[in-house]
Amino acid sequence: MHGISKSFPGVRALADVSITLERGEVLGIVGENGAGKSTLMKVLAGAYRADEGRVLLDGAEFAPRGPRDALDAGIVVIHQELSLVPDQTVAENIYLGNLPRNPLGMVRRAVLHRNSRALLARVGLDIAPGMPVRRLGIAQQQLVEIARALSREARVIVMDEPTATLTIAEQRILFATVADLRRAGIGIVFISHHLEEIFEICDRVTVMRDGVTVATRPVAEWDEAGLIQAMVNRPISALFPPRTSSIGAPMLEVEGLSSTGRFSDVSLTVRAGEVVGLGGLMGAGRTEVLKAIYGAMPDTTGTLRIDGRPVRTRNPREAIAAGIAFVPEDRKGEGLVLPFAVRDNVALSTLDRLAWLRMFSAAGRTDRLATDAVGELRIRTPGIGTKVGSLSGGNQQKVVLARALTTHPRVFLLDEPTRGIDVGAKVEVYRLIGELAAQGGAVLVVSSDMLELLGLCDRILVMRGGRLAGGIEREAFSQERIMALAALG
Amino acid sequence: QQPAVVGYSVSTLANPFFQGMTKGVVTGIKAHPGLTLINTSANGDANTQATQVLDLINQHVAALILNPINANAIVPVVRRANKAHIPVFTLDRGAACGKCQVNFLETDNVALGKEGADFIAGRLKARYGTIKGNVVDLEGLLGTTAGDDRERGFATEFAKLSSANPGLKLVARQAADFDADKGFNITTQLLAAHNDIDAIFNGNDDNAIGAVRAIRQANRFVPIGDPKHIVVIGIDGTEQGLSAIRKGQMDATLSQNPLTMAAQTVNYIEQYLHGDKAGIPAHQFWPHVLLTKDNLDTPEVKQYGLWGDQVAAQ
Amino acid sequence: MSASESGDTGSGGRFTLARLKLGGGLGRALNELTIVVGFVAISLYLAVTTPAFLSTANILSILLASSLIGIVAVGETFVIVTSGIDLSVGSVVAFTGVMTGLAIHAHFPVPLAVLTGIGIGAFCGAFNAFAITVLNMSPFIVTLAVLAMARGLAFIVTNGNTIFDFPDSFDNIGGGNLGPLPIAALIAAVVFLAAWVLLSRTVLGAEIYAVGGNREAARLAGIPVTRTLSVVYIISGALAGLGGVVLAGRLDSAQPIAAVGLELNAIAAVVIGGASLFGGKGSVLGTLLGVLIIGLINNGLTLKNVQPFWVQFIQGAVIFGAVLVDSLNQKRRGRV
Amino acid sequence: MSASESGDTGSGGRFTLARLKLGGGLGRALNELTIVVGFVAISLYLAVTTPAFLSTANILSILLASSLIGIVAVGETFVIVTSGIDLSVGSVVAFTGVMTGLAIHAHFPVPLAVLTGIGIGAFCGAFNAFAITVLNMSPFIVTLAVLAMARGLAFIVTNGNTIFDFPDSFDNIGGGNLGPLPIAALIAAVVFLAAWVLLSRTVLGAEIYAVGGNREAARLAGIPVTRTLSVVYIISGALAGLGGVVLAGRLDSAQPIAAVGLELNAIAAVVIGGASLFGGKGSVLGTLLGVLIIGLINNGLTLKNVQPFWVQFIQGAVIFGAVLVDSLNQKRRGRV
Ligand SMILES: Nc1ncnc2c1ncn2[C@@H]1O[C@H](COP(=O)(O)OP(=O)(O)OP(=O)(O)O)[C@@H](O)[C@H]1O
Ligand SMILES: Nc1ncnc2c1ncn2[C@@H]1O[C@H](COP(=O)(O)OP(=O)(O)OP(=O)(O)O)[C@@H](O)[C@H]1O
Ligand SMILES: [Mg+2]
Ligand SMILES: [Mg+2]
Repeated sequence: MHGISKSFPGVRALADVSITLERGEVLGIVGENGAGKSTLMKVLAGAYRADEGRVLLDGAEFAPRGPRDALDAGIVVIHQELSLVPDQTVAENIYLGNLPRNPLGMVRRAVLHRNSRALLARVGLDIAPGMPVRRLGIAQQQLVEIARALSREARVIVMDEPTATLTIAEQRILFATVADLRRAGIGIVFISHHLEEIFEICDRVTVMRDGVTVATRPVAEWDEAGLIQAMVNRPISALFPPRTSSIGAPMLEVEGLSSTGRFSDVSLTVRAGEVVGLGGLMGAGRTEVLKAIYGAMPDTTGTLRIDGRPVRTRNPREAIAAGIAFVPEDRKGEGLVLPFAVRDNVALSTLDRLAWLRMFSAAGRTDRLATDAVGELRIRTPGIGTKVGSLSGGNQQKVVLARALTTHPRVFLLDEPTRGIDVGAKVEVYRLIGELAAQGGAVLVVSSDMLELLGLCDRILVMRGGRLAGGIEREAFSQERIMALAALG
Repeated sequence: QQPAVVGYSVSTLANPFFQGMTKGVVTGIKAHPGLTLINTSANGDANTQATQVLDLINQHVAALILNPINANAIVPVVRRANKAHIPVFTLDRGAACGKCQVNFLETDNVALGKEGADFIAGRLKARYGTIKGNVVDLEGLLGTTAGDDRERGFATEFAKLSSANPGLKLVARQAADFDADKGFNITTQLLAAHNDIDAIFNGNDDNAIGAVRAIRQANRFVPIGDPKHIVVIGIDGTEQGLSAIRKGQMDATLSQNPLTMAAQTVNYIEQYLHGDKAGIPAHQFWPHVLLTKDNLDTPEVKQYGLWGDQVAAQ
Repeated sequence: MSASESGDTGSGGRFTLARLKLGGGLGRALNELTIVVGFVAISLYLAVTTPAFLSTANILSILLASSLIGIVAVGETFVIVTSGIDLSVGSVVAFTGVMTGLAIHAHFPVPLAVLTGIGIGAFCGAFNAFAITVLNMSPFIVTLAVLAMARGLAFIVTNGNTIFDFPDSFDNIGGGNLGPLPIAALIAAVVFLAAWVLLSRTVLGAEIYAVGGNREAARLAGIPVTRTLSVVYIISGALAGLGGVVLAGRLDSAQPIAAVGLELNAIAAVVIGGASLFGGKGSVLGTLLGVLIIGLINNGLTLKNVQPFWVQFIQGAVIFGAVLVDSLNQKRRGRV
Repeated sequence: MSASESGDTGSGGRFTLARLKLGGGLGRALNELTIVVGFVAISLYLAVTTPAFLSTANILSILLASSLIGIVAVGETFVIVTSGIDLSVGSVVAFTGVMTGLAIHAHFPVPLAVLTGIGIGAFCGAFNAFAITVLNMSPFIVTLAVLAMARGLAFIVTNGNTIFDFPDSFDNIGGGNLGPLPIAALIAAVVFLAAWVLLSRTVLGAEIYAVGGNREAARLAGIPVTRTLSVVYIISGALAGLGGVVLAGRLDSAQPIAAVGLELNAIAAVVIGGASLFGGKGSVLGTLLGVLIIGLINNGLTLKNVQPFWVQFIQGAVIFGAVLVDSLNQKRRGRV
């Protein structure tokens, strides 16, 4: 790709970007949220047309008029934003736009299911191909997307943050697959905010910042500090802030929380000033537990105490009133109102508090709140009036975080809070979580990033198959122990 | 002995006239102990009506009273009834297959339109000495026999009148769809655009009520007899139409009598089933009258019957 | 979540149908369409309380009465699955009906006249498709405008008159019988069957669901979205054209005022059958049930001699009840 | 992308409106509503070709004719913003009209009769809301059923008769003037103003947009979704009730058959005004423009004395054209 430029209203997303990808190599692309990584890949995929620049494929000019052309040319992109059809089956989603057909145009269902099963096995997903995608968790959906990419005859595969939602186990399977593909001579672009992954599988790494390429070097010539420096253009000391806050009295107490068919008998306590991690494999029921505490899960039994006082959270509204905040894992589906501006998403939980007489919208106060949030969380946006849907993924995540903080909560339920956000932003989120705890908040974090849990938490609880399998104190932290609890017990 | 079942399909009940007709059928049947009724309404859709008539045939009714939505569209099911030896009596509107119906009792809608034009001409002559002035035509719902025939009668007669009297002008012809609110809106706008309207012809009384109310809202009402009065004539003789005439808000209406008309059809059925089949005429126009404030409460009109008042009184 | 529900069920209706092997699968497919409960309830009630209900003649009459709305509702199903809407179908039925009638009067041979009607319907559909895909207009507004325009054209070309008196060879299409069976009902049956194959068995069908379920995902996966949408609106228009032909034959006449409001009934049938106006959901089998439920209600109201003033109220109440059963059932099964 | 477009624009319409400071902001707000182009074009055309168009009397007559559909369309706007639909409004206008008429005939004092009408409308809305939120039924089906039931009830309670002959104090609500101004138009103006404040300036308004934009996200953000939806349908019902009162007063009579199909016109006005049936978008100002465009078209057709056969065709074509300008404009500005 040579000299690619692309602008959106108010943003120059790409300015004269050039990259090359060799056959059989893995090119890593890293950069802050909003650096332009996904936009560049969408240009390659024919989803966006570049304002300037050209793409050469095996030396020949390649100007896709749409995604179809790119796919026909063997360019397969796993987009960052999941693009599945919820009411279709897993198999149909894997072969979306590419269904096996007989000469009459009928779907060859037997072939479809047989091939899908094989692909699902390859990505390590044990579900029936006839299952509707609507019922899959977000990580399972990601694996379906990967399976789809593998189903295509590809010369180039682009993976835009494929691991953001995956746990270690699936990530290992994915990496093995990537190695296979590389051996088969396929060129792979790998985008991730997990730098250790970049170092593990990439041959060369390109760093992007503010819509331009900063540098491209073989992976051996990068070290972690240098990579971060190149990405954020400022030094970052330590990833995780030291755990300093003093742990106080129990703040959130959950007892015998059960929800039929989802999880059962979960009891846990988070103290003031404490950060507790909730680990486990995909589908272990962690999301459901957070939602149940937050009152967003119907048919839940069990008791809840905050500051020792029993509270009932029959709906999110009551949970917010009780001082609980929740950051959902699926920001597009559950976190954001996409047609709204950044400002209005930030203000969504505090509409009445911001209002005059609790009734009339106060534009000034709302603007101030949003401006502060954008500044504090360093949300990269052209303005608080920009539609949140046009922000880069990581910045969208920050908007959700910002909103959760507006209700002055003391109990924080964070489901994959750093999903898809860059190192710089991660450090800020970690710092934020540290501060929340330091100010006496109780934080319960679900994360599939084990290093994150280890670095961030005072204590880690592990779930398996809808039950709490055990807990580990900070002194005894190790990946092996978490895995043991999560998988075997 | 089991009473004979009469199947009835009215085109629509969305209009007081057809409610009157239905009431005429219902009371007519009640007057004959040997008859009972299956009562259906086609809601203005010819296909629905075909289905309903078929369902009535499938129930082996002894006779059918049909008020067709469309004279042609009803023909296939009338022929079905003929095959099943069920006599068909058509009311207000016929089936376009002549002898396939025992009796066709009809309102002469073309004549109603014509007489409406003549009435307006008469009033204008009284006002100006010659037939001249500006006339608005608010026709009924396009595509309905009543709307189209009345319009045809009015338009033909008006063309004749205006070619003989160059001062007579049609300033607007708009469809008010038998809908009072539509009549209101169109009249309001016409009154805003023309300050010299002399008369408004209406496809039915609901249109006329809309026009009357628009004249009131526009502060353009002056009593009948004043040279600035806007002549409003409707058709049907609904209760509200009669009331507006009594109050002097509306000049006239041309009224049929669906009650007596429908009762006559039921009488023919009785006659067909238990009497002199041959004595039933194949086709008949039911008479209509012009109603104005002057004749509204006269014995002759009482004799004919004011269905609007009678229906409401029931 | 009840134990009986395996991980494999729970889709929006269609995808189970797609996997339906006409033996054991049927039960599961019907299980998806819980509206079947409402359907069975209404049938049972009528069968028990009304002797005439189960007669062959009556059942054929229901099928005949349902054939026009059925043909049109099939086209509407395609459109609604793509998250669109086609409000123009009622007017297109009237317009194509009168055009076919005019063609017959102009001595077109019957097959050609029929093709003319269907072709004009398809053309109206193509106009809708062009405005929606290329001009990027909302399906609601486009088809509303075409609703008005096609109705207007029907009046303009006929000068408001009824076109009537067609040869029997034409009338039989809508009003004839093949043995005991009404030909119009047979035509509707063929349309349903073809649509069922198309929507649940072919690649095009799967693409239609994909476009309705997530348009952007479909586009990124290389599905030709514009073409898929165009096909769908053209099918809907062509079926409305076929409906116009059938109606003209049935009534031996074509009126510009025919089929007013048919679109709302057709859409209702599709939605009763489990489709969502937000797209991606719906099935031909569901629409069939929806059409038959409406036919049953109307038939029952006539058979039971319900007084006309009560008819509309009861129609509304029964539709409400039938769908209520469905939605409570879904809620109970925790699918919402 | 034109330079005039700052990064701050591009929201769904409302939030720009929310910040509208009636001076300079208005330009920007109208900029969002590109349908204004169609509006201006139609007005200009009529002003130039029809001398009577710009007279005060004519403009007041447009406002008067638009008042009923306007009142109803405001309620529909709320519903559509939540991604719902209310098909029942036309029937509810008829039903509340006759109930108000019956109340007057039963010697209710006028204010009480008016409240009865509005209250019955609100009750119909509450019924819709209950079925949609608690029974979890689709808005389309629920309000379609209520469309049939309310219409049926209107016939049942009146026995099909017209209720008429009301005191002037009642008639003036719909048919009187205050100085030169029609009271019905003033009522509509108040309704629009109140709705504009509610939707663009209050917490409830923001919640309505949020529920329409992403129901699940709104719920998780602590917005009371059920309550918000209920309020919206009750408002729509109550405004239909007010519409029934205005209509009954205007015509000095209430008919069970009144306002058939009004819902489609109201929805059309809302959609012409830029709302999406998928929710989250739409504005009171847009609806006002949509209502006025429909009013302008009808006025133009009357003033120019277009032949009735052509009326429907031209109505459709002009709506098509007006929205086409809008969508091409949006496309050009790359906002799609
Ligand atoms: N459709 C769009 N409309 C407007 N602006 C957009 C659009 N898509 C992306 N942008 C803007 O372009 C810039 C680059 O975004 P992009 O998604 O490429 O970032 P990214 O590097 O992939 O970030 P992340 O790591 O968060 O995924 C951002 O400022 C974003 O707000
Ligand atoms: N709507 C649903 N209907 C049925 N099953 C569901 C639904 N949502 C989730 N599940 C299933 O419930 C189980 C628990 O999912 P959950 O999302 O709570 O897991 P998790 O531990 O948070 O994992 P993840 O890493 O995917 O977030 C999974 O098997 C998932 O497939
Ligand atoms: Mg990205
Ligand atoms: Mg989870």
